This record gives sequence, C-alpha cells and structure tokens, in this order.
Amino acid sequence: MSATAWAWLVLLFPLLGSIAIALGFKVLPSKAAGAIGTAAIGLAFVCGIGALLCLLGESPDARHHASSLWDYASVAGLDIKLGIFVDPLSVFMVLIVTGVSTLIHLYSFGYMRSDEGYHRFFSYLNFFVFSMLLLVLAGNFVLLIVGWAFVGFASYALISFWYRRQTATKAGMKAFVINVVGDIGLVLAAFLIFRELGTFEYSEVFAKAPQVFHTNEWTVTAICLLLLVGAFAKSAQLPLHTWLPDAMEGPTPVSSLIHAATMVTAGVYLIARTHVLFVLAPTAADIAAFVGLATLLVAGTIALVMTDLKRAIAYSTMSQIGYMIMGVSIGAYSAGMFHLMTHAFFKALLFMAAGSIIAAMANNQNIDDMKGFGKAMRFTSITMLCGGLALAAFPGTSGFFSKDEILAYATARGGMYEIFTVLGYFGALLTAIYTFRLIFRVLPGKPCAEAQELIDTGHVHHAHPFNPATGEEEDTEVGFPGADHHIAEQSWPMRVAMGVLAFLALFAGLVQVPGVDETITKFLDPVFADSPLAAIVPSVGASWAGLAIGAAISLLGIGIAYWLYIARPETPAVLIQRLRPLHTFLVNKWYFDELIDILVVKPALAIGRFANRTFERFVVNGLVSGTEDIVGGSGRLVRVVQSGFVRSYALLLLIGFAGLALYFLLSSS
Amino acid sequence: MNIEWYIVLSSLLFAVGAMGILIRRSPVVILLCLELMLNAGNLALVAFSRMVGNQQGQIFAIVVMVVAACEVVVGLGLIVAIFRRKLPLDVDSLRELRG
Amino acid sequence: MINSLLWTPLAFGLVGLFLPKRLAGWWATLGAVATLGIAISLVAGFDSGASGLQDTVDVNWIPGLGVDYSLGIDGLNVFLVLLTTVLWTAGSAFAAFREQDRPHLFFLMMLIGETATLGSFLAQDLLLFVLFFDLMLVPFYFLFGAWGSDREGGPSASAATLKMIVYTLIGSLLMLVGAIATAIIAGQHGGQITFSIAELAKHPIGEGSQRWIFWFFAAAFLVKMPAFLLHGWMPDAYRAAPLPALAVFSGVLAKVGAYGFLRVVLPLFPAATIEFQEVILVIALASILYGSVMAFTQTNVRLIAGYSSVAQLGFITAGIFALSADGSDGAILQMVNHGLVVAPLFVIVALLLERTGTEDLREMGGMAMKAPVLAALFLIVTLATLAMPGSANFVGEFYILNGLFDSKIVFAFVAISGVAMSAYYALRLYQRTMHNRKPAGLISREIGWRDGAVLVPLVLCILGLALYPQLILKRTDTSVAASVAATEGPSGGSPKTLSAKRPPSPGEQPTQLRGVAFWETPLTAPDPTKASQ
Amino acid sequence: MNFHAPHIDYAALSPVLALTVGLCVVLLAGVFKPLKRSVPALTLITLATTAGLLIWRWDNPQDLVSGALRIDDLAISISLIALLTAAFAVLFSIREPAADQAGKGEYHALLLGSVLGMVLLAQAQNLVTFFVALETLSIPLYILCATNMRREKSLESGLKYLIVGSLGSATLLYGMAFLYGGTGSTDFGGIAHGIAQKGVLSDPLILVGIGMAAVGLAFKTSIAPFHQWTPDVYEGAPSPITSFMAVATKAAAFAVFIRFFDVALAPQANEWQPALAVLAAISIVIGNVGALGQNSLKRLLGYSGIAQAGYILGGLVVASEAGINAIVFYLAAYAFMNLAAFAVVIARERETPYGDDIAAVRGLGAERPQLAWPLTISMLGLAGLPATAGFIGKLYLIEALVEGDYTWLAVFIAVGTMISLAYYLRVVAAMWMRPESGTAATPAIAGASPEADPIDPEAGRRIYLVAPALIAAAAVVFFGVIPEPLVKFAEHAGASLF
Amino acid sequence: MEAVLFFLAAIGALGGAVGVVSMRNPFYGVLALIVHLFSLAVLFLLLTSAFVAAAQVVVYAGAVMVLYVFVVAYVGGDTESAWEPIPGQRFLAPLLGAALFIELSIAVLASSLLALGTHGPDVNPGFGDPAAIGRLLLERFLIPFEASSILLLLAAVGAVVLANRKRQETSS
Repeated sequence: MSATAWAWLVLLFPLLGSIAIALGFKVLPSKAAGAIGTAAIGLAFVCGIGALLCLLGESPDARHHASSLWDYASVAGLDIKLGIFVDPLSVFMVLIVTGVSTLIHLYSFGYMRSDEGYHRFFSYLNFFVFSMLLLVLAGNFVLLIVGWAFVGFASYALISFWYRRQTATKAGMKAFVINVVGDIGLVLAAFLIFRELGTFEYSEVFAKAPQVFHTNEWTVTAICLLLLVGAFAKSAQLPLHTWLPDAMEGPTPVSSLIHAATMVTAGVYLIARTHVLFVLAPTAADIAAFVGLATLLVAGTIALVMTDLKRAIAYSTMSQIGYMIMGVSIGAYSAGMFHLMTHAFFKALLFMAAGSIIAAMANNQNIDDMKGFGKAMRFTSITMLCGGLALAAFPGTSGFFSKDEILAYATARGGMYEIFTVLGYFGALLTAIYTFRLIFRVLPGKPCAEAQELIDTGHVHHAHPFNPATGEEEDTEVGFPGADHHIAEQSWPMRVAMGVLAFLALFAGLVQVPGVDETITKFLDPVFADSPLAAIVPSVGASWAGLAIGAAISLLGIGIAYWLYIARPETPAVLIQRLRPLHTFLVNKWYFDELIDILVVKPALAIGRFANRTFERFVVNGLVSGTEDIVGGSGRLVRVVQSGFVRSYALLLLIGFAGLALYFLLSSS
Repeated sequence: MNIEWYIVLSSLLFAVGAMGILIRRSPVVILLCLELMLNAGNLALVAFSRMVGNQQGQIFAIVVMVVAACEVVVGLGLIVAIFRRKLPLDVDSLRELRG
Repeated sequence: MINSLLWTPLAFGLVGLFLPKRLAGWWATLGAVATLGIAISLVAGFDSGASGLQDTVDVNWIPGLGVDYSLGIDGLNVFLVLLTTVLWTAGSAFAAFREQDRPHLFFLMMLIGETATLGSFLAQDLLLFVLFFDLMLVPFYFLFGAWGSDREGGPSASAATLKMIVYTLIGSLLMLVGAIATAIIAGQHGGQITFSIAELAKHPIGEGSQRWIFWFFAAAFLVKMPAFLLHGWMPDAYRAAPLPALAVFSGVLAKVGAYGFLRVVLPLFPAATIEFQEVILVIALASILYGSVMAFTQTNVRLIAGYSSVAQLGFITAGIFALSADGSDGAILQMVNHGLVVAPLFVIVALLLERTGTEDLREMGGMAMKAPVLAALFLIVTLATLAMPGSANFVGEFYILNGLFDSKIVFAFVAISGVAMSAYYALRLYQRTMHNRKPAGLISREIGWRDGAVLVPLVLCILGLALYPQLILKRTDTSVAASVAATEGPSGGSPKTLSAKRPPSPGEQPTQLRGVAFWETPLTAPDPTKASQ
Repeated sequence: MNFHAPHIDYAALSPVLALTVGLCVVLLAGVFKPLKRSVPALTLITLATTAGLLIWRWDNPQDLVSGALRIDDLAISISLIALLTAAFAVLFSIREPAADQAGKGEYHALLLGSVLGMVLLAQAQNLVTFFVALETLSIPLYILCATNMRREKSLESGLKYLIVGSLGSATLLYGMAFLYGGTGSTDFGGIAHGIAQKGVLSDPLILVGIGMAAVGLAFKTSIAPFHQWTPDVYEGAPSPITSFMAVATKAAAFAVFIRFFDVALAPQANEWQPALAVLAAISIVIGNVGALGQNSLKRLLGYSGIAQAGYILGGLVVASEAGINAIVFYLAAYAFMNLAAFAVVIARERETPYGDDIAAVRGLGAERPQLAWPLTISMLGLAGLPATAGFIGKLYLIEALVEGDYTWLAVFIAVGTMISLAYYLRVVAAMWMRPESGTAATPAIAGASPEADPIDPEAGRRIYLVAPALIAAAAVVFFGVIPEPLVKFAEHAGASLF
Repeated sequence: MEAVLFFLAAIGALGGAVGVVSMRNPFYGVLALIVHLFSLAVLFLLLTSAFVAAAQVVVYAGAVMVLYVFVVAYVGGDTESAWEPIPGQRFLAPLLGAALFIELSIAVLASSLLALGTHGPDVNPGFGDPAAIGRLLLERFLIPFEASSILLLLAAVGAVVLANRKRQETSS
C-alpha cells in the first residue's frame, strides 16, 4: 500500500469518527462515543506509521508523493484538485498530531466523562483532528486554506463549547474572526501566487518559484508577508495573539490539544512548508523571525504575572511558538520542527495536569488560591513537574535539546542573527522562572481548603456554578466546567495519557542529540535540501557549548523562582510594590486588547451605528420618501387647481390655447 | 374694405366672448358669450369665403348657426332643469365636483 | 421539454383552483416537484461541452413587432433554473405544511411566480425576458401584500409591498424602453427588427446608444438585487413578507438581476460595459461593505438575512464586472450557492419566529440545547453563508475575487474585507439565537420531521456542492466565457502561463472589443456613425 | 337651374343609414308603452347591424358623397371600438335610474345619436362634416351627462361639460376658419394641397389655425392642459355614460385627430410634432399625479384616462404608420380594460352605499371574486403589467416612438406608468389585502344624501354586469398573451392612411 | 359708403358684444346680443353673402333670441353680484382676452397671404345667393346638411328630456 493511500486513510478515520458520533448522538451511549472518537484517532495514528514506513522504504530524494481524488474546481485556467501531498514533513506532522491527539482523546474520555454534550465534544474533537490533518496533508494552497479554516472553526466550536457562557461565546467569536483575518491573508497570498505562477499546486509552485522570482522581488515578498498574516493569526503571534488567552474558556483538553499541541503550531508548519518562497524573500523571513522573537519575549513577561493557571500556560505557549517561528524563519527548519514536537508533548502534558488540578479546585483557575497539591494529588503533581522541567529546558529533558538547537543554529548563522541567540537565551530564563513560579505556588506548601478536602475525604470539592471570569451564575443546563470533571488520580484514562506524555516530555529529546543521533534532521533533510540555509549546520562542539549555556540558564531560572516563591515568599509582593507601573502594564498584557479595541472594533461599530441610525434613515429612505413627496406634492397641486370652478377650467383652457398659439406664432416663418 | 379688417374684427369679438365666459357667472350669459364666439367664427368664415371666392365658408357658417342653435337649446334646457332643482343659477355655486 | 418546464407550474396552479382547500398546498407542492423533475432531467441531458443554446424553442410570437417566443438552456441559466425549481419545491412544501388563509390564491400566486421566474431565466428573446422580468413582480405583490404581516409603527404590508413594486418597476420599465431601443437601433442597419439576444449580440449597437441603454438595464438589475443606495424598498418589504414567499424571493429573484447582466448587458453592450466597469464595481463594493455593516448592526433577523444578501449580491456583481471568465464563473456558482443558503436561512428564521414569537435578536438565545438538530442545520447554513473555505460559497467567492484580483486588484482588496465582516455577522446571528443565555419564558423546540423534510434536503444540497462545486463550474464555463468574451482582452480568462504573467485587464484598454468567443463571429468595432442615437 | 345630384354609394353609406334608422326606431319605440321594454334590445340590434355592415365594408376604402366622408379601415376599426363600447354601455344602462328619468327611448336615442356622430367623425374628411359630426357626438353627451336629474352632480357635470365643451368647439371652429382661409378649401385633401402648394407653408395664419384645431381636439381627447372637465364630468355623469364617454369619445376624437393631422396637416408636421409631444408629456404627468390621491373610482379612472390619452397622443406625434397601428391597438386594449373596470364600478355602485368610492370594492376579492378578478386584471392592464393587452399596447407605442426618434417621450411613458402603479395597485390592494390603516370606510355622500339612487343588493350577480366584466377582462388577458389578431386589426387601420 | 357701413356695423357688433359681457342683467344681455347679431348680418351683406345674412336674421335674431327671452323670463333675470370668488380670475380674464386678440390679429396681419390685403376677387353676381348656397348644400355638403338635421332632432329630444316637468315628477 502506497504512502498516499495510507495518508488518505489517515484523513478518513477522524472524519468517519466525527460523522458517526454526530449522527449517532441520540442512539450511542456516551462511553461508546468516547471510544469511537479515541479509536478513530488511534487508527489514524497507525496509518500515519504506515505512511512513515512507506516513505522510509524509499530513497531519500524520492520521498514525496502527490495524489488527488477529483477535480474540485478547475475551469477558466484555475485548476484546483482535491489532492494531498505526502513527504517527510507532512508525515512528521501527521504523526505528532495523531499521536498527541490520541492521548488527549484518551484524557478527555475520562476528564469530560460526566459533562453534558459528551457526543458533541468528541464529534468536534475528531473533526478538529481531521481538519488539522487536512491542513497538514493538503497538496495545494486552496486545500491548505480549507484545512486552515476548518481548524479555525473547530477551535471556535470548542472554545465556545459551553455556549451558555457569554465569556465563552465571546472568546469563540474573537478567535474565529481573527482566524478569518488570517485566512484572508492566505487567500490573497494564493491569488498572488496564482497570478504570478498560474498554479496552486505545491509541487509546481515550489518548482517554478525560483525560476520566476528573483530574490526580494516585491511580489514574492508580498506573498510571504501575506502568508505570515495567516501564520501569525493561527499561531498567536503579535499582534494577532489576543484570542489565544481568551481561548482558555474552552474545556482543558481543548486547550491542551488545539491551543498548545497542534493547531497553534500550524503557522510554523506553514513557514516550513513554504520555505522555498521565504528563501526567495529574506526580508519577509527576517520580519517573521523578529516577530517571533518579540512574541516570545512579550508573552514570557506576561506569563510572569498571570494568576490564571491556564492563561499563564497559554502565554508560555505563545512564547514557545515564538521560538519555533524564529527557528523556521531563520532557517533552522528541522530544529524548529523538533521544538514543535517536544513542545507538543510537554505543553499538552502541562495542560492536562492543570486541568486535573482545576477540576480539583472546582473550576477555580486562580493560582493565588492554590496550594499544596503536591500531597493532595501526587500523580498529577509529578507529571506536572516533568512537564515543567521540559518546558524550563532542564538539562536532559526534551525541551532542553530542542530549544537550544534553534539558538545554536542562530549562532551558527552568525551576523545579526546573534541577536536571536542572546535574546533567545533571555527568553529561556524567563521561561524557567514563570514555569517554576507556577509549580512552586501550586504544588508545595500547606494544602488549601480544596486540597485538604481531597486528602481527608478523597472527594473532589463540590463546585459552585459560577463563572470565574465574570462571577455570573452559571447556566447549569448545558453543564459547566468544574465539579463534574475528573482528576487524574481517579480516572485511569487520564493517568495513561499523562503518563505517556510525561515519559515523552522527559526523554523524547534523546532522538536528536547533537553529534549522537540526529534522527529528525536526517528524516526531514530531503524536504529542506533545496534551501541554501539548510547547508548551515552548527558544529557539534558549538551545539554542546550552547547546550551548556542553556543548562546554566535554565538552572539559574529555576533557582530564581525557588528563591522568590519558596525561600522568600514575601519578596514578590515587595517587587510588585516597587515596580507597580511595570506590573500593571504586564497584568494588562501590554494593553494589546485595548489597542485592537480602539483601532478596529470601536471604529467598525461606530460605522455600523452611523450606517444604521443616520445613513439608512436619511439618505436611503430620503431618496425614497423624497421622490414620494415630490410626486405626491404635485398630485396635491393638480387637485388644488381642479377647483371645481368651471370658469377657471375655461381659463386654463384658454391659457393653454394662448400658449400653443404663441408657440406656433414663434415657430412660424 | 379689406378682408383683414373683418378678420381682425372677428378676432376681437372672439376675444371679447372668451373674456365674457371667464368673468360672467350666470349660465345664461355664458351661453350668450358662447354665441358671441361662434358668431366671431362665422364672421371669419364668411370673410374668408369672400376672400378665396368660394362659398364653402358660407355653407360652413350656416351649419355653425344650426350647431349654435342646438347648443343654445340644450344649454337652456339644462338651465331650466337646474332651476327646477332649486339650485342657484350661478356656475360658481356648482362645484360639488372638484379635487 | 423546455416548454413543459416553463408551463407546468402555471398549469398546476390553475388546476389547483378547483381542488378542495386542504389539498391546494399539496397539489402546488406536487406541481413544484414535477417541475423539479423536469429541470433535473434537463440538467442531466445538458451537454457541458457544447457552447450555445440547447433544446431551444423559437416561435414567432408577435411578428408585427418582431417579438419571438424563444427559450433555451445554456451554461448561464441551466443551474439557475434548477435552483429555482428546488427552492420553489422547498418553499411550497414549507407553506403547505402550514395553515394559509385563502390557500388557493396563495399557491396559485406561488406557482405563477415560478413560471415567471423560469421564464425570465429561459427567455432568449430580449423582449420576452423583459416581459417575464416584470411579470415576476405581480404574484409577489399579492403574496407579500395579502399574506404579509403589518408592522405596528411601520407601514402596512400592502404599503410596503407597493413601495417595493413601484421601486423595482422603475428599472424594469426603463429597461423595456432600452430593450426596444436596442432592437430598433440594431434594426436600422440590419433591416428586419429582431429581439433575439443572440442576433443582437452579433452586431452590438453604436457606443453612443450603448451608453444610455446600458444604464436603463443596469437600473433594472441593480434595483432588483438590490444594490447599495437602491435597496430602499428592501427593509420594509422583507419585514412584511410571508417567509415561504420571501425565501424564494430573495433566493431566486435577486439573482435574475445578476443573471441579466451576464445574459444581456455584457454581450449586447460590451463597449459601455467596459466603459462603466469601474462605476459598477464601486457600486458592488459599496453594496458589499454597506450590506455587511448593516447586517452586523441590525437586530431584526429578517433584515440581517436581507442585508447579508445585499452584500452577497455585491460580490456576485463584482465577479461579473471583473469581466473575466473566472469572475463570472464564480458569480454564477455564487448565485446558486447564495440561493441555496438564503432560502434555508429564511426557513430557519421562520422556525425561530414560531418558537420565540419575536424577530428581535436581543430577545433570543440559547435555543441549541433543546434543538440540537435544528442548531446543527443552522450551523451548516451559517458556515456556508460566511463562505467558510470548504463550502461551495468559498469556491464561488474565491473565483470571483481571483477574477477581480487579476483585472482590478485594488477592488479585490477592498472586496475581501467583506469576507471578514460576513464571518462576524453570520456567526453573530447564529450565536445570538442558538447560544448564550436563554431569555426567560422562551421555549425552544426541536425541529419537526415536516420542516426537517424541507430543510435537510437543502442542507444536503449545500454539502453536496461543497464537496463537488465542479459540478456547476464545468457546465457553466463554456457559455460564460462566450458571454464575457465580448468585453475581454485577448488573453483574459485563458489559463495563466509563466510567459504571460499578468493578463492585460480590460479596463485598461477600453477600445479592446475584438476578443473573439470560441464560437462567435468576431465583433465588429462600434461604428461611429451610430453613436449619434 | 341645373342641379347635379351627387353620386351616393348607399352600400358604403349603409352603416350610417342603419344607425340613423335605428335611432328613429328607438326613439319611436320609446314613445309607445308596449314597445318601451324592447328599447335596449332594439338599440343592441341597431349597433349589431351597424357593426355587421362596417365589417362588410372592411378593406375596401372609398370616398363617399363628393368627398365628405371616407370609409376606410381606420374609420371602420375606430367605429367598431365605439360600437362595442356603446353596446356595453347599453347593458350597463339596464336598471340605470338615469335611463328611467330621461325615458328609455330618449336615453338610448341620444346614445345612438352620439354613436352616429362618432361613426361620422371617424369617416369625416371635410371640415364641415368634421365639425357637424363632432357636435353630433358631443351634444347628446351633454344631455346624457345630466340625465340623472335627481342628483345635483349629474346636472353640474352636464353644464360644465356643455360650457367648456362649447368653448372648445368654438376654438376649433375658429381654427378651422383660419385653415379654410389659408388654403381656400374645406376638404382635408384640399387643405393639404393648399398648404403644400400656395407658398403658405408655416404661415402664421395656418399655424395658429392648426394650434386652435389642436386645442379643440385635445379637449375632446382630454389632453392636458385642456383636461380639467374630464374628472368632474366622469364623476358626475351616470356611470354607464361615463364608461361610454371614456372610451368611445377618445377613440372617435383620435380617429379624426389622426386623419386631420396626418392627412390634412401632414405638410406642417415639423411644426406641430414637438408641440403635441409636449402636450402628451404634460398629460402623462398631470393625469398620473392627479389620480394619486383619489378615492372616487370614476374620478381616478378619469385622471388615468388623461394619462392614457397622453400615451396615445404619442403615437400620433410620430406621424408614422407604426404610430397609427399603436394608437388603434392601444385604443382597443384601453376599451376592454376600461369597460371591465366600469362594469365592476357600476355593480358596486348599485349594491353598496359607498357609491363609486374605493371603499365600495374593499374586500371584494373574498366577497365577489367574479367582480374582483375583472377589476384586478383591468387595473394591472392599465398599469401596463405583462400578460395583459395593456403591456403589448405600451410596447407597441414605445416601439413607434423610438422609431420616430421620440425616445424621450417613451421614457416619459415609462416613468408615468411607474407613477400610475401607485394608484392602480391601491385599488387592487383594497380588493385583496387588509385595509391600509387610517382610511376608514364612511358611506360616500352619494350614499348618504336623499338624492341617493336605490340600492340593488343583487347587482353584483346581475348577468348583464358580470358577463361584460368577465368578457372584457378575458379579452384583456387573451390579447395580452396572443396579441397577433389585434395587431393585424391595427395594422390594417394604419395601412389605410399610408 | 361701404367703409362707413362697415364701421357702423362693426361698432354695432362690438358694442353688442361688450354689452353682452358687461350687462349685469341677463335680459339686457340678450337685447345686446340681438343688436350684435343684426350688425353682423349687415357685415355679411357687405361680404356679399345674402343668404347667410338672411339666415342670421331669421334663425338667430328670430328664433333663438325668442327662446332666450322666454327662458330668462322663466328663470327670472336677477342681476349677479360683483363679488369674484376665484382668485386672479378678474385680473387674468381681460389679460387673456387681450392676449388672444393680439395673437390672432398678429396671425392675420403677419400672414403672407396677399389676398388678405385685398377686397377679395370679383365674383359673379350669384355669389352667396340662396340658389348657389342651396345647390352647394345639396351637391357637395349633403352629409353635413343631413347630419345637422339629425343634430337638431337630437337637440330637441334633449330639450324635452331636460326641461319636461311631467317626467321629472313621475321619476322622482
């Protein structure tokens, strides 16, 4: 069976799963729904392996295949097929997506167990995986856009999963609209590509591009920038990132799957996929890299002060993606993809742990109220620790290798790219600090009331149905996040999922140890071979030097965190006092929401109000009623002249006669 | 005497008759004014017939007299009918129909 | 065949008058279904390769005036015909499930409406087209006026409808004059007066005459759509109209306008079309932006749908006036899509009204819980409305914008902002009704099997098209290319090649008239002597 | 004393003779009590015979009695329209109080007299004949308008019509005098010859004469600004008479209008065409806007008649064969549409207390569909909507206008039609739709006042009202869908002058 | 001689006309009209149309005027008030009269017809005498002649219809 055949199967199973669950929502018992969902993704994963094996069976430079089912829309010169493109890069992504998804489905199987709309959840989740795979496997830009939009919709649907919550629906809308902006970027890029190259097919585009464009030609730069709009919107890079923190309104598994592991990294994949164009437009590439850098710093600083557990992790996600974007933009393709993979593992894990804790906290996400879960939830806290270490790039963990490889590449590329190394390390420091800030505030110490209750009775604290964000009474009809969710300690599927991920978070890095085994680089090599940047390879020595620095920084960061939150717990308060303005600035997330509100939302609504209240009434209806008045008025005039006096009729008759005679006199001779 | 004189006279009569219709309110008088106008027409016809030297105009004039007589008869009949209905003999007061 | 397609609805309608009241609705639905059957067989027998008309009818109707009764199917109208029959079936079925007062008259008018609409799509004689175009209004005048709902504080149903009729007839009557003028001016050198569109297209009239006649036609079509600034009749009429009728009205009748541009204006007035391309495009963009903006500030569900279709028609017009094959292909596809989307939207609105008893968005919410199926169907329709990639609507807009992008890049950039807005207003409509808190006292109910039987097939059509839009594109392309050819530069609409990067856009060289369609004789350059009329 | 009796072709003259004889018979029958009841029948027979004789003379034009008359297809077609209208009017007059007051015999005799005038007018090609015929047409109408003597309105309308009408004919006469003086002939042919020959082309005398003649004819066809009598007289006159006047007078007057201007005054066309075009435009505007606020249906139809006259005049302006065809076609269509409407108006006038107020037809759709449909169709037809003869008629006119390079007038017609929808559809709405808010249905003055005519609750079912309504409406639709026969009919008329 | 007669007659006609328009009492109006008609008859004679002149005197001054007198006597010749209900009428009417007169005379005087300036051609003595007119009536103008007879009949019928007291009472 060929690689493409496997790939089609990969697409097929999640779709079938989604449809089956959706149609059977009345008949299927909820357990079955969960099972079907999980199984579907599992099968997809298996098929992914199949595809992988097929590829490995071939010679490295022959490892790309296109296949299409039918003409989707191809007339008038456009030729859009329903086609996929299978190569190491896409298969790599497929494996990550399906793999992590399987685990997260498993987790949700337990976590969402007693939620209303269990079917809906799994149907959406499967649909998401399908869309993500479509995005990854798409063989042309149009299909890419389709997948791109589908994941956007799935994320919308899942963010506003608890749709009776105003905050949830708002967040969903925000995410969707921003993502549509991204889609538009892609669409325009596609138009431009088509106008210049006359095709949407990856293979042809990448083949023709080098011949048609010369480096830094405005068209290709424009194309890349438009692509970046899409990438940034999806991957929550500045300034299109504001939707991601709000997206945390969704159920935790969603945050972990979509908003940490898979969807948000689509931007990275996109840049890697279209690296051919970016090579031709270095300017655009550098812009991307700098935006990535900025995001990673900004997000890192914000993560330092967030008191909402999930939002804090969300910001860390942003900054980690910043690393990846930076990586793939400057040319560290495989490194970027590698970090994408490891990040998927440990970030998914962190979210799962957080979900478990939040469940125990009865839906309260504020870390100020959390304490001493180390004793209360041993398994959860251990896994959380693993995730934290990996995120903080603790020596030996997966994050350690992946992050440092990017920075090492930056060094190797040299020149101004040193900046990325330096600031990248600074970012790493921030990462270590905020990560362990969370861990130190949640796990150790004297258990808080909820934790205590768990220890004493083994019961999860019962929830009050209110919305933590707004404090408004929850509408319990649809089900709401909280007591009805489960903790890892009490549900084996969650434990399995978290266990596996914990293992991966710790040891997945070992597949790509500089000088020892560079599996991923080797595997992805054929894809990026055509890029001159791929030639730049940091020497093993340099890489290890970088690793050493990284290790030091991460330890330093963890140390600082310990000093701040364990050794001298009172210092943070003092610091906040000292740096009040800075703190408020960070707490308000650099005022990005306000900025966008002023620049976009308010004007749009103002225009709308004007159109509705003023323009429609006065101009549009004015046109109508104006003519009506003229006609009606003249009608009244005619009726007034029709006075009923026969003599005035005679008068008018004679006036008419006189007029006519006058005309004829004038026209005579 | 030149024909012009006759025609000018007739047009003067025509104008006077028209004016009469415009300013008088008694239907009888209005009928009289109509007579004036028709007669002006007659005068013109006869004058022209003299000018062009054929008698068609005179025939026409005679026919017009008949017509005028008929209009008078009908008009007076109407006036009598109105009078019988005890309605004022004033065209201005007959204005139920308007607008 | 084509005759039976055209007259079946009317025949059923008349027969229906003699049936008992309770059967009238079903009989009408039966008639619509029969018509649908004929239409389907027509589409099945349609030869996508051949350009030009297929199974035509051509009879001298009024030889004295040179008017022929000539019908025909080609790529431009084949799917619009199908759409018409589909929506009418749905509409009459939906109405048949409900209690109508004076059902005989109601369904008679519905079916007359169908015949008239089909007529205007099928007509291949300019005057016949105008005739049916005007005739369409009459039944809807009765439907809206007699079965519409008066609004307190607003105009009564009949007043609103009157406004609509007068407004929409302004254009139509001018169009009548324009049509006759075209034929006569063309006849002045051709001899015998003919209104046959194909004949007239062979020798376009002088540019001078084209200019004013173009606007006479444009007025008719733009009002019908309705386009920005000419939509004054729309709000009141939409608020008054009975929803089954409104569904077909805004699903099909609006398209006739756009269709008219493709069928009549482009082939007959190429010079004027090129000359006024930008003007129309500006109007189209204005419609897109204005419609969208209104749609996301409105709180009346009918009007949200109404204004959204203003925006959608804006897209379609823009596509047509991109004056490139892909733009117009997209336009036609989009006409069908929009019809398939807006009709179910109004059906859903009807269902919402039945459940909530209000048309105000602010008084709705949280209905998804008790009505998951309805919510799901609504969701699909919503996504199609906002042209979610993967839906046929997306393909349509993609083609339109691509065509626009090639000819008038600036307009394309403006137009595409409408896409973002559509996402907002469509989703807003869905969220505010289905999601969020449920207002106290609102009872949400699952959709019944009857309405399901109406709604589900439509949604299936949407999904089907989403999977295989090629179905339509393949069949329309040839004819579209032919009708656009008159206004195109030499390489317009032809596959882009590496050598010819950007095709010269028509707007840039207005004199470029000699683009030869695959099947037509070359257009003669406009003869200045005729420019005097 | 040598006297040459003129050659008289009695066959060709037979229609006129038939009418005259019938007139006398009816008049006498009216006097003898036993025959009184048969008067309407006799009238109808007369009309039928005349029509038969006219059709017999179809398609062989010839001059009669030393050129006083010319019987050709134009004359015949117009006369047929007039006869048809008269026949309908006779049916409408059954149980008409006015007829009883005037005496059946006299009433119908006068009606026939007016018809005779029309038939003569349609054939006239000599100024004297023209003038006499015109008066023969008008004077009986003056009387008939006033025949419902119990109603003040009726008398008022009669007097108004008489005064303004006589003023009009006096003007016409004076104009004729000038033309005679200018050309020295009273024959149309002679006049045309004179104008062309004796270097008097566009001589002020001739032109002013034309002007005055135009005024007279415009008055009869109720072209603005000579229209003001129309609404009042239409409203005041007994409805059957109104229905007769509305169509037949227009038709006959237009017939002579055509003959006079397109034959006698053809050489001067360039001068009078623009003037008439402007008059047409004015009438279109005034008629349509005037009808807007009307509640009296007869009045509304009166104003609409002004507008329609404007449309028709357009066909005359272009002075072409197509124009005449259009006019004849439109007049025929207009006859059917108007008669259908009047049949319904009369029926409602007799069965409701609202008189001819629009309130009388409210809810008609549910109450009396057999009346509602004809009125609806006729309204749609008058509004020129497709699938009615009205649409084809407008189409015909517009085509003629565009051909004659009067496109701007065609645009006027289009705009006018658009305005007209506002009032035509108001009637339709009243029949089928919920009443507009505000218009409370109060019995019209006519209904309330003591001079009211007796109410006949069965009028809505009377065969002699319903049948004509249905027939006329059917004709409107038929000729809207299959116009060819009527087109041929009209083309004959046009061919007879060019 | 002829000129003198013309002017006298003209003054008579004009005076009569003005009298008709200006006399408050209809009765005097009628008398003024009679004057007017007689003077017209004179003018007709001057124009060598004897028969018309005769008819004028007989038909008009004789029959019609008598009818007028009867009716005025019947309905009572009450004088009408000077009050003018229609705004502008009083002002516009003379203006319009003047305008008409001027326009018509211009039409005549500006006309290029030379014949207008003449006295008319010389005609044979039989011109306009009863015989000539009669022949013309029966030869060329038979139709108008017959038609006007019918018209008279209709007018008579009309008068009966309108003025007959008995029928009105029975009908009401």
